[in-house]
Amino acid sequence: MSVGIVLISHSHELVEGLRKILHQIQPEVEIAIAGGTEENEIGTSAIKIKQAIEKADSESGVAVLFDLGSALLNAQLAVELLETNTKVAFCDAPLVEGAYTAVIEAGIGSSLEEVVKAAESVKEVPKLL
Amino acid sequence: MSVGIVLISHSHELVEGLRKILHQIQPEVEIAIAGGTEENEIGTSAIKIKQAIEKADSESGVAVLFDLGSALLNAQLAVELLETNTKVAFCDAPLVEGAYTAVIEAGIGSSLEEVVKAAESVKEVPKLL
Amino acid sequence: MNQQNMKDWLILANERIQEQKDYLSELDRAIGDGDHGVNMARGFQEVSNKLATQEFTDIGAMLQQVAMTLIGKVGGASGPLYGTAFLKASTALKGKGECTNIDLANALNEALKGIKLRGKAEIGEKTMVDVWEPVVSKWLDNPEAGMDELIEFTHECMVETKAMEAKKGRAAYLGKRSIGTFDPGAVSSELLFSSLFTVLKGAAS
Amino acid sequence: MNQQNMKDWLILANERIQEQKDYLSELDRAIGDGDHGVNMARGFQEVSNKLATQEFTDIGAMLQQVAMTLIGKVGGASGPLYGTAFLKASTALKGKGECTNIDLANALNEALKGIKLRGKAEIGEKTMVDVWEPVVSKWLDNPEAGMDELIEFTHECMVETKAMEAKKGRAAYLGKRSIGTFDPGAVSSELLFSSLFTVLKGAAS
Ligand SMILES: Nc1ncnc2c1ncn2[C@@H]1O[C@H](COP(=O)(O)OP(=O)(O)O)[C@@H](O)[C@H]1O
Ligand SMILES: Nc1ncnc2c1ncn2[C@@H]1O[C@H](COP(=O)(O)OP(=O)(O)O)[C@@H](O)[C@H]1O
Ligand SMILES: [Mg+2]
Ligand SMILES: [Mg+2]
Ligand SMILES: [Mg+2]
Ligand SMILES: [Mg+2]
Repeated sequence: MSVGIVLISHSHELVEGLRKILHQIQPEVEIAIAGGTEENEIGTSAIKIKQAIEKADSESGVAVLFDLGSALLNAQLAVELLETNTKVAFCDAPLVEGAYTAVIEAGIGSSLEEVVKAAESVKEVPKLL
Repeated sequence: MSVGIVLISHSHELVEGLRKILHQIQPEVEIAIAGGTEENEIGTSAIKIKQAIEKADSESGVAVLFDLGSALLNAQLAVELLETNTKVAFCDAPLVEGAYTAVIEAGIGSSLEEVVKAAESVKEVPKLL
Repeated sequence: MNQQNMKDWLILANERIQEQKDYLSELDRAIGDGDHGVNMARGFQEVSNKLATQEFTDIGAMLQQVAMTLIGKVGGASGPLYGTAFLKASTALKGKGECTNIDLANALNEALKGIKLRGKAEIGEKTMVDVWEPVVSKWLDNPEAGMDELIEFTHECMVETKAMEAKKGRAAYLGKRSIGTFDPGAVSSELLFSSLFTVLKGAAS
Repeated sequence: MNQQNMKDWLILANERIQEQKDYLSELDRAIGDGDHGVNMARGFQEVSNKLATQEFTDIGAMLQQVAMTLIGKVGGASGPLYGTAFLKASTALKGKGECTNIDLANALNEALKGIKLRGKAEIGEKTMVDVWEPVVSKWLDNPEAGMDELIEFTHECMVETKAMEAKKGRAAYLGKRSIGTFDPGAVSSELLFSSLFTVLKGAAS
């Protein structure tokens, strides 16, 4: 099974939209989202993130991408709250651009390490031609 | 007037959510979005982008952030279609993280060049602590 | 080529695109995001509708309407690329009620320049440029070339994209894995050019 | 401190947070995203509701419920930080029906370690740590310190964050421009500690 992807944002809509873009490119990769607080207000929720990780969980592990620093705090807490021993890796990568590359990489059956590396490498790719 | 910000994405929801996050941080900066095709399907539209640039237009100029390469093609076309001589600058920056920094920078009255530089500098900031 | 021929071209192109819609998307699914057929079908259907209902002062004006429609409707990278192409062609043919094949080849050469300026792609990067550039060059070099020969040549150019590695557009993310499929934009460009040559063949006979 | 004292503490803390909700958000508006008051008010109201309706076997279990509620409800960076703090404190007080001030100071020291581990902030970086670390240290060093003295000291620690430049959290994006405002999390931490010391003072008398 391919690596699962978890997308975390302070906005539910943001990751909902991002998931739709990614699903169009690669419908076979499991993408779970955790956007906004429990009430879908601006913020993040460790509980939602934990559920998203559980949802995206696969034997190959889960690559996590997030928008802003405070999401990371909740994401790290979420991992501590996990009851399973899922392999979880955080990507030091921009949320949208990193997720795009991560999903393509996961889609070809790469390992968690390769998916994270692919996501992180986008920082070096110029966006302007 | 502060620099305006235009956010372009293949998904309408994505930039709608992003705008809400940014508005919470800095309600005074003009943020215009152009997400999805004219039918709000996945894609981008030069017409929508043109309208967003016109909306965010200020004497201080407009900083444009986008998600993926094909959005850039439409954005550059949009600039060519503009009838005004708005100062428009594209940011070689991740959409979400760059927009966050751009909005803060615009909010303190920085110039277009400074806003673009701030947005582009986020690539060097590690996201993991 | 007069206004009617131009209309015939674009209407035929739309029919072929509608027929090949699923095929174009399937190709794009392999090396892109799977929407090229949907994008092109949406854009050219609207072009066809506009041509059926509107009158134009000249072929330049007609092509400008085509450009704006594609820009507004296509959605993907191919939208601003084909849009820019038709915009440049319309400028080249501005005010003309009809044009010679040489005028048209020149206008398409302007269109090609527009595509290259917009997308920064060069030949060999597995994009629509791999059809546009050789086909337009060949026609410019030899304006008397037979239409069947041009159709044949266009097809060969498209086929050559299969062995290429994508360097531009979404497919570039795949690196070497992009090798082995026709480029979707090269295929849709073939449909455009072969429709054009088919119509010109009919117009000449 | 028994279960009732602990409940009184958290209920008093919630009241103060509700009172200061707009002030906390205003501070956060200056150097963050303006939601700290809303975040804290939402989280602590829910804590207060849970405490009003639920029974707990011991103070550790009560604090665990507080932690999970804050984790679920706060939303901002302060959620996982305070959540982790109460989680660590709850572990330290697990199974205890009541505790001494020294037990509590030790539990809060564990909580502080949790905050620092979670947020990677050190003292002087303009965060809640600038209240937590000196206050807990002072109490641990001198468990017999008077409650009024501790309240006074807590306030001073909070005030010192005004001159600091933020190095962690959202305010860090502002660099030097973050100087000149109290840190919102330091203010909410003051509310928590001063509520605690107020309740302990009442419990002792
Ligand atoms: N930079 C570029 N220059 C030239 N052609 C390009 C470029 N980027 C993409 N294309 C063409 O566009 C086609 C894809 O179009 P489409 O699927 O409609 O857009 P998208 O990739 O945005 O989904 C590709 O097959 C290629 O021929
Ligand atoms: N890394 C960190 N370590 C310690 N405290 C932090 C950290 N990041 C933020 N804080 C605290 O959290 C407060 C902001 O909380 P809040 O506004 O609720 O979250 P957010 O910044 O996500 O909106 C800050 O004032 C600061 O005291
Ligand atoms: Mg496509
Ligand atoms: Mg597309
Ligand atoms: Mg805040
Ligand atoms: Mg917040």
